[in-house]
Amino acid sequence: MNVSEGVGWALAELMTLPEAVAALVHDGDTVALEGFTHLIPVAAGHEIIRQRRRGLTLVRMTPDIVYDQLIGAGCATKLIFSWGGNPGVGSLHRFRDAVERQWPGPLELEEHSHAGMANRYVAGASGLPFAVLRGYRGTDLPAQTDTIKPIECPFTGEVLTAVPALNPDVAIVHAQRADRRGNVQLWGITGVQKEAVLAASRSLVTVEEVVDELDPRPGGVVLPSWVVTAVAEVPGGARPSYAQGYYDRDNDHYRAWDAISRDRAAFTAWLDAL
Amino acid sequence: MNVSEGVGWALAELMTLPEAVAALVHDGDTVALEGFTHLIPVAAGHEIIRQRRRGLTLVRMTPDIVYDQLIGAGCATKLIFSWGGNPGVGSLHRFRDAVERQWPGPLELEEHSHAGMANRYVAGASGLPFAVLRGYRGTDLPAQTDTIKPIECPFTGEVLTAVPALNPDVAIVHAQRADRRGNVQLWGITGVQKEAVLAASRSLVTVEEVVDELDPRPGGVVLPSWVVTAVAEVPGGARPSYAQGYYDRDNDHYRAWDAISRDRAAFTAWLDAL
Amino acid sequence: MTGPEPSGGRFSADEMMTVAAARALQGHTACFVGIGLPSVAANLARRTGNPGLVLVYESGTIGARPTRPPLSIGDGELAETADTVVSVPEMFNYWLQPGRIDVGFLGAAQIDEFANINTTVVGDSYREPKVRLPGAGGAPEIAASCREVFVVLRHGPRAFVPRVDFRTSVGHGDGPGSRERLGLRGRGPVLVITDLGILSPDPRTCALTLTHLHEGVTVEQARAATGWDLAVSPGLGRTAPPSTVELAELRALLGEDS
Amino acid sequence: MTGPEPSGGRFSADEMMTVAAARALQGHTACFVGIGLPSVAANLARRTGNPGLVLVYESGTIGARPTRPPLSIGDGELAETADTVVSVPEMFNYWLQPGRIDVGFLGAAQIDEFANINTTVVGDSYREPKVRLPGAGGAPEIAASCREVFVVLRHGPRAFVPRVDFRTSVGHGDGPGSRERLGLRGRGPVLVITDLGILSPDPRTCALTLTHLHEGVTVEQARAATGWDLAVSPGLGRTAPPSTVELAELRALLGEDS
Repeated sequence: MNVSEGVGWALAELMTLPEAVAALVHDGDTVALEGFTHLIPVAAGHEIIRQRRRGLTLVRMTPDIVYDQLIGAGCATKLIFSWGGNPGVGSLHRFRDAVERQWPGPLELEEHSHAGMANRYVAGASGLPFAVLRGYRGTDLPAQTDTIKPIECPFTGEVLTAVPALNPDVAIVHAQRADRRGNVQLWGITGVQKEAVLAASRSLVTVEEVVDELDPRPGGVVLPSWVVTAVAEVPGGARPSYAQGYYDRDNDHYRAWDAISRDRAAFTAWLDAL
Repeated sequence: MNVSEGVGWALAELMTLPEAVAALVHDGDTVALEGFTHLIPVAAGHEIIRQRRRGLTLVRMTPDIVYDQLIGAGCATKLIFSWGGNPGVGSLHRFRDAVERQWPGPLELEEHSHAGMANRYVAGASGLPFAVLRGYRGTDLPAQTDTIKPIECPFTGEVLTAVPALNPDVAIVHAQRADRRGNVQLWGITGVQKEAVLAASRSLVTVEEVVDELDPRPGGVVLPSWVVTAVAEVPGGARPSYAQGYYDRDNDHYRAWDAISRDRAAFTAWLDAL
Repeated sequence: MTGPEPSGGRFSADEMMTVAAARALQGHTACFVGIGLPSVAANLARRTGNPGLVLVYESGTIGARPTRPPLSIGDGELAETADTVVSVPEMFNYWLQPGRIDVGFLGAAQIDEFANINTTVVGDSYREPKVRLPGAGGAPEIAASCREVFVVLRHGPRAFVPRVDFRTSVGHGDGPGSRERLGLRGRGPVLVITDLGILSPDPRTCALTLTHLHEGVTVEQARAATGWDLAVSPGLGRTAPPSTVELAELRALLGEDS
Repeated sequence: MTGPEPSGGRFSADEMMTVAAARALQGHTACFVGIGLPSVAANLARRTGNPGLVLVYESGTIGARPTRPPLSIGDGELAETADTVVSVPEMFNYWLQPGRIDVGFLGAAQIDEFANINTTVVGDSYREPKVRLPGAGGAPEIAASCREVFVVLRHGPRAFVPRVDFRTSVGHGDGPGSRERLGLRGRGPVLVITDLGILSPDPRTCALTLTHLHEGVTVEQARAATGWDLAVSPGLGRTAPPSTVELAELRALLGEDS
């Protein structure tokens, strides 16, 4: 995959969320929704469910309740991930139901550690086919995938681990703000969002607000408009996760999800009401 | 080299510059003074000259006039670098005199591109023995060094380039500020300073001022005290380069260096007066 | 392991476990904090014996000073109170991987005699697991790269198994020499702290051995809660019960009435 | 290559060169700017035909809007006016290497018929050079990775040599197919802009061919200033002289009286 074919030439278009999902996310795509606890693009995930996308390969370091929902809704046939849980609460029951009992369908897994996933995005953002790390050695993970291989240092002979680049068809992230030209700004815990956007062929950024001017912020990350495909203004688009400077994490919502997620009927009712 | 043996346990000590150079920089060391145009640790370089260090392997992406001075003063026997010039002005004549006419002594070169040097520091900071990049292919650089080798992607078979990690004995950088516990803050163009400090066994940070509290800054990089060995307060320590928020680049000084540098006698007079 | 003056008051086994874990962090510089029990213990350590302890969370926060333990590893207060926040790739590559963090603090679903950890699947088959667990997260590289690893989990035969169903993170592998052969540079798990006592790998065999019992716990209880034939250290000690201060700080941290 | 209405006034060959280089940037999104002549031309392009042009400097500034061309590639004004400033490793790995920048703008000490560039040494021996030049800097990877490369330098037989003494940055290598065989993903040098005219690689042979002459320059002058037997395009054109606006903006940029 040649990043330069797909990214970065026109400026980002400002769209509504339904328009953006319709334009950018297709059945069968590899889709990464990133945001490490902070700024999770939940509203975009719900829109994907509403538009009934099927056959997606979902990518995410920390699949949490929005991925539980996408999996339970039958959008995904494969998951590339490193930690799938409801942080501080427990299991993702829809994820478990798919893996343990193939409901609503089978879910293929491509499983890594956080270090491996982060480096796969780094390679993707860097236009490299692979990344090198000290990782996985002695664990049972390499036996379950062909995406973890040994590699020898050409200078010292030491054996390390290689993982292939991740280059999603679409990356979706949430940010605090964009300006009217489509330049995006996020701050606080910024996770792996920059890498996900730069690694992907297309990108959608939902934002709390569109402003005239992005005043510089400590810890701020800016994604220039010309590396973003679409921006959609979606206030509250990260709830129940949080947007630093806008609203806090709704921990009760995460706790309440446990009961809904445990039960297929309760989940189906939730889905029907979405 | 195992980074964990040398870095990050005690907090940084506040010292004077002469004390810090005496304690941290030894004859024969590999020493990196970094700062990409901005925040060049010039005062620390002058102190190394005053303390008459010899046999140094000097490392720097962009050797500029402070490296011209160190080389002319006879401190270095080897230079690891990617671009040696007086930016916007012309040659480094002391550097040229050493390479072209072995004055004041021979200077071994280990020469890379910026991309290669940056990735060598990244590997050093990451505890990896090498880094991978798309670089050098078809150029005459690999024939001149054993630090550029081909490497094959274990997933795609594509051939890329590997470079070995840089792990200097000492990294020296200049920053705007530190707090009294030795936490360091810099902002503006931050170059490869974080990587140089994290890659090195020991580190010295000269700062414009020591303050009670580091208020967050847009674009700010913080080096926690426990990864820094020594901090020295040296106001103006980056002149004639600049310290954003403190003083501007003295472009006239760079232009004036050309005449001093061209002539061995003029340079020797400069050196005697240092 | 001696502790401060006992509280005299009542405390739960979980409280004892957390206090013992917090005490273990004394004298350390930086701790890579897993979610849940490790996070509570690390925050308690900052409030009791080690106020300078640098808490490092995999979300990217370095030097966070939360007023209460975060539910997730990326709560907003972590970023707001941190010395610096870095990207997730930087956290793993520049901070964890080179061995810059002295203690990694992990939980586990299963742990075996050589302190290998499973957080992936329960059951014989990875493809058709009995229970699908969350997976690796940061644990494999925390276990590989931190200078030392502490593990904290509740003691019971379903958790303390002879051999983990899936080796998510390597402890001491197959025993002496395993870590060296794998090129793992940290020392691996040096303490396993439970609600019954404390285990350490035997320096010769690497097998987890009971070194301390918490107040009111017997060797038989600990052995019954362990799925292998648990060795007991000849110098078996007694953990000091939580002090009044430790208990008060722990309960304040959890927002409970002390 | 047609330009706006001529100024009628006098202009220097260097001014013509810079204006021609600036015009070439029309329609482009992002330009990786080398120090010196490329920086002046790129800044002129922002003030004339392409106000939205994103200037990317290897020091880490993206979208800088300096009021005058910086002496170095890392002057303070670049950071102060940029959309964002990234670390130097990030600049090379995330921004340059994947081919995200559409034009790379380079200078050169020597260039040869296949637009290979030398900025390392003059002379037969790398170890004992006649002239030691600054070296590679960002150029090898700019030449490899940008979608297209423009080179700007003064025309003369010591610069335009049959074969560069040292191949610092690959243009079209040894001719057709070279870049593909080396796995270089950008198109390489598509324009060489000098104080005499403009050269482009012949689509069939890859050899630099004279396509435009600046006002008042003859084919013989260009051929005499070139160290190889310079081919001339059958459709040889004339560069439009600088317009009043171009000249005024250029002189204002350089702080000169217009």
